Amino acid sequence: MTATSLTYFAIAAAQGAFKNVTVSERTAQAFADGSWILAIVYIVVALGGLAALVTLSGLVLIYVERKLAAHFQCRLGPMRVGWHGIFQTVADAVKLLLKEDVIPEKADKAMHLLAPFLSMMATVMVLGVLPYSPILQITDINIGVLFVTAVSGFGVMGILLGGWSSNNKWSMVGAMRAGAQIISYEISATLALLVVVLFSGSLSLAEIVQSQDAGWWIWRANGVGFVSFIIFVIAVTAEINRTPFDIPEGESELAAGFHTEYSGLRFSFFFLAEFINMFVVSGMTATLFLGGWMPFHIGAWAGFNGFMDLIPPVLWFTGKTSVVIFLIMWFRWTFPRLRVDQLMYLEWKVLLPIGFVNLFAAAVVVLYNLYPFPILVP
Amino acid sequence: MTVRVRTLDELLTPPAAGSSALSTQEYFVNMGPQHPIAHGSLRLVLRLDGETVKEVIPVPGFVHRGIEKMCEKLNPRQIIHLTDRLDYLSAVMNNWGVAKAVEKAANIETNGRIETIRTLMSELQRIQSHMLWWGVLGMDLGAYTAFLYAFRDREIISELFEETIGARLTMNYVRPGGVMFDILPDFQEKVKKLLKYLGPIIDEYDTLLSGNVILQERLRNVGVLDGKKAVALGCTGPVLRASGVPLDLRKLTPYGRYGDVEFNVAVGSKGDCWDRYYTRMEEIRQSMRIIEQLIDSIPEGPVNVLRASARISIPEGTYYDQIETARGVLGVMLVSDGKSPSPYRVHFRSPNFNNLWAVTALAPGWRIADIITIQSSLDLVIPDIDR
Amino acid sequence: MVDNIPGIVENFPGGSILVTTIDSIINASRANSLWPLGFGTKCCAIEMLMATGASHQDISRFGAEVVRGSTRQADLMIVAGAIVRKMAPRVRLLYEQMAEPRYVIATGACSICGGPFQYNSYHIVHGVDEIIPVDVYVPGCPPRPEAFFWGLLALQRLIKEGESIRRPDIRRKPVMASLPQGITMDDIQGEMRRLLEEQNVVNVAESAENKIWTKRLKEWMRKPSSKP
Amino acid sequence: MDAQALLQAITGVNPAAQERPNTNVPAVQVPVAGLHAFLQVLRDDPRFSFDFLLDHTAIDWMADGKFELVYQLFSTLHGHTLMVGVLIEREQPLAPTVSDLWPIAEWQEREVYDLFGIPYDDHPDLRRLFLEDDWTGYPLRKDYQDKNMLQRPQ
Repeated sequence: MTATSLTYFAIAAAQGAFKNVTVSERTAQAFADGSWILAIVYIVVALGGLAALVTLSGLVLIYVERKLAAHFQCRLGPMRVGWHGIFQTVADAVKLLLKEDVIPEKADKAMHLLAPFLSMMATVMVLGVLPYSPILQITDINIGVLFVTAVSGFGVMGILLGGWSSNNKWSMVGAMRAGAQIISYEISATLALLVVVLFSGSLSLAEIVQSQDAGWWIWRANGVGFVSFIIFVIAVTAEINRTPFDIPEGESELAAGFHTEYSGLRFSFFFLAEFINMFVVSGMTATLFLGGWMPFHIGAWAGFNGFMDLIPPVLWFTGKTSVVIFLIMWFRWTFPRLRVDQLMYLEWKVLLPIGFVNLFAAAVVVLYNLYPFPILVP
Repeated sequence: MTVRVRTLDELLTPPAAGSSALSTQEYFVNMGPQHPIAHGSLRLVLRLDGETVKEVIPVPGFVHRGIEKMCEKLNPRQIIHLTDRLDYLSAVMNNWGVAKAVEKAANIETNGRIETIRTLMSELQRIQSHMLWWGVLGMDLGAYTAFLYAFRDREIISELFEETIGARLTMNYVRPGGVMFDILPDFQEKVKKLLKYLGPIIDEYDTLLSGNVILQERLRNVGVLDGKKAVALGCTGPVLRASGVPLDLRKLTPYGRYGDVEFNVAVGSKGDCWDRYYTRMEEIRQSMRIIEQLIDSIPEGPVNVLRASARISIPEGTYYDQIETARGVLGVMLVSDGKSPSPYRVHFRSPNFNNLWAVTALAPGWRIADIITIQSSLDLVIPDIDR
Repeated sequence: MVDNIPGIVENFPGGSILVTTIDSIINASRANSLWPLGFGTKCCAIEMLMATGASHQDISRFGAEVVRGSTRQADLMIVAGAIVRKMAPRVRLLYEQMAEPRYVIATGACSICGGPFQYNSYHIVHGVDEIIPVDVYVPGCPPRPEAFFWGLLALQRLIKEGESIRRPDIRRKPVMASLPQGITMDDIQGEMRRLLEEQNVVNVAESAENKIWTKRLKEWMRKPSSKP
Repeated sequence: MDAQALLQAITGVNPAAQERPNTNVPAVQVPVAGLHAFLQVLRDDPRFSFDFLLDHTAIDWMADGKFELVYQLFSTLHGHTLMVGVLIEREQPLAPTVSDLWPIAEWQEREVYDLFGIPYDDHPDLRRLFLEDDWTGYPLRKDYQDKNMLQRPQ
């Protein structure tokens, strides 16, 4: 037995040992053991980590987006703040924090103030159930997929409220567009998601990742997984209002869309929420279709697989997420924007029928066990 | 006598809401004067039913500077620099329009070199103008990258202008009796290099934007303007030609060197936004053809037949002359009383002013997003509307 | 007691403001994140908002490429082009809609003084500073994008060396950012430094009555011509 | 049809039409009475078929106490142009609208109303075009005064 294989087994054992031990379970365990200080430490660490993740991913993603866009367009992008403008978004954040907070006189004040936080909250709540690695997950709910769908659908409330309470017609039009769009595309996203649920036989995100032990769902299910991957990516791009589906903000049409009347900190919440949303949906895509933190394995190549196992699961997760994020950004800087009726046409007459057929095909695959590779984990 | 003068406020009374709890209400929205689509300061008042546009009321005048009044105090040479500021994207053509009118009125004969340089510069400017339009259309439809690609290549032509003329945008180049400066010795070489570069670039534009399925969906069958309607609405330029009316003054009444060169007039068939889009793309290629044919045959001669201080006197009368700019027919009407050096009255028939009103006929029934498409496809320059 | 410590409290006309490290961080952030408002009226808009944003010049190097369509989110108003009397109330409204801190750069001859349309035009406003306070002027017709960048850098320096809390009625004297021929970069930087170090703070309420440039201009206009 | 034949044909249609002197394009001068009918003939007669109203504006002949309305017509069928000049009184001016013949005339006439103060009979939407609704005076008239209008020092 070679050393590589030994390492492989060791890591596999370690993964098995830590299986499904999430932060919330440790906290519960600590409470049960009576060591409540440890429990509080766990809670604080979890919350702090979440806050750090929110801030960091937002800032980094905005910087990456601007830099990527610049290089797509034969220019340099931010160059002045720090090395290659690396602190550009920090400067933006500080500026936005200290900018005057304008509330229009005729706005519905309470709603106007509440809306950005609702939008942000929906995003952050999803971060809590994403499995970043076998041991790094804040909590694993047994209906995780349902939770994610429900909570991310809640984000539209913030947008609707913000648009409505601003007492501005452009905001209102933007909010209504957002409402119609997000709720419509939620259906397609859920249908694509159900395919994976069928395959893995579980609603828990951690178990969905575990079920991709033998191969990721995107390529393991005779094309069914790939189709649902494509549907899912299109639908989530629409859900987070990015080009070519950015009609709620549609800068050339609606000035700034639903956040026309927001300034300073509250605007930055909407702005940040968009980018964290991108991280969340990319993470979800990676978890569902690209095997989450699972390393990339090829059949019987034990050496190769062992080498892949050496890369920590967190990096695998981040890498896969980054690929999806890059894909979404690439869309943005390539495509023109759809019109609102074309958007609805695409959802209700194209994606939805394909989604249903695909779900049926997935059922057939699961029923007759038509996988090219048999499932190893029972 | 049934003269009734109205005000804008009278038009903007919102319609009453229906009595039923589920009935909807139409509402007015201001697009502009500060709006990303306005590209300047144009106010469009939209009467909307949800997303559907019921009526468009354009309100121009936010850049109205009274150029026609100013021209009454200036001599013909001084008028030229104001025409730069009408349609700044076809500045050379605007200058030429006035210079041509003055030359016709004052019987000034120019030579072949002057006409060739004017034609070359006009066509370069036409390419530049259409490039900017292409980029801006991309930006309006959400494809920001197209805008930057267009500007990347437009910059080369701008630099060429700057070398020869000394300005990038407001050229003040063509003047009665000649042009301001002679071309540089390496001008021909640089233009040839530019043409060699532009050929593949225009094809790249096609792959980047024209072939995109979303763009085609956005443009095809949107805002259809048939030929008859376009003529009745006074549209000229690519807007009219896209509707199937081959009215191009360069072919109809050849001026400059246009009679000596071969080129085709790009004509659309249907008159939708896509036709307007592709007419302009084709015009870029035709302009390149014209430049290709002329660049090697610039005759020798002086670049100005008048002395710089020569007084230009326009005999008494009313003179009308027109020229094909990048956006349509620019007509210049000069009225002289034969006494003072400055004209008695100057009037510009600006192409954009007449093209603008097509919006009112095209937009109703479409969505808000289509207003953007339609307005972009008309390629309006607001200061030219307002004058 | 605090007043005796040198270098911590700087006295500005109109109030004392504490200038600390935090201030410099805030100012640096503001200076490097000037989001312009998508607002242009005339030829200058092509050069100022489009050509500067394009790949060749690339305003994003200064972190100012995020053009906002909404006034609430913009920091910088680039008045690019002539302002006429129909537009003037709208420009004022746009300025008032912007959230503090807000800055204005007037580019081009038209927005500085009326430019080519100064005489015999019944509808022009003779300079946008008759309507809104201007921080930096960039002359030219239209200015080259590089000239505009120089204006932007001048504004960045103004912000960096200013106080982080701006009282609405007090503002710095505007800076003319131009690159005339025969003057080296060092001369300009020296001039800039001098202007910045001069504590040029003026009270708007006072100076509104005796606006020096418009007043002089009008006097000059009224002067009977010396020629017969 | 060349310029001479065109002018002859027009005089045949409207005997009151005279050739307008000192122009570089074929031009006629007609009285304001019967203008609408005359222009309708120019548009509909297949010999002329002036289906394109290129331009419409006015000239203020203050010394004569007249306004002159100028119509630039163009035929997309024959490719010929025609300038039609119409003199109207400067005091209490009134002109017939041609916006029912050429829709673009609606806005060109609005511009003339805005800058010259010539109201049009039966115009569907007579409003100020460039200037604000509460603007006083008509700036393109020769006797227009405005304190905002700086005079260039001589």
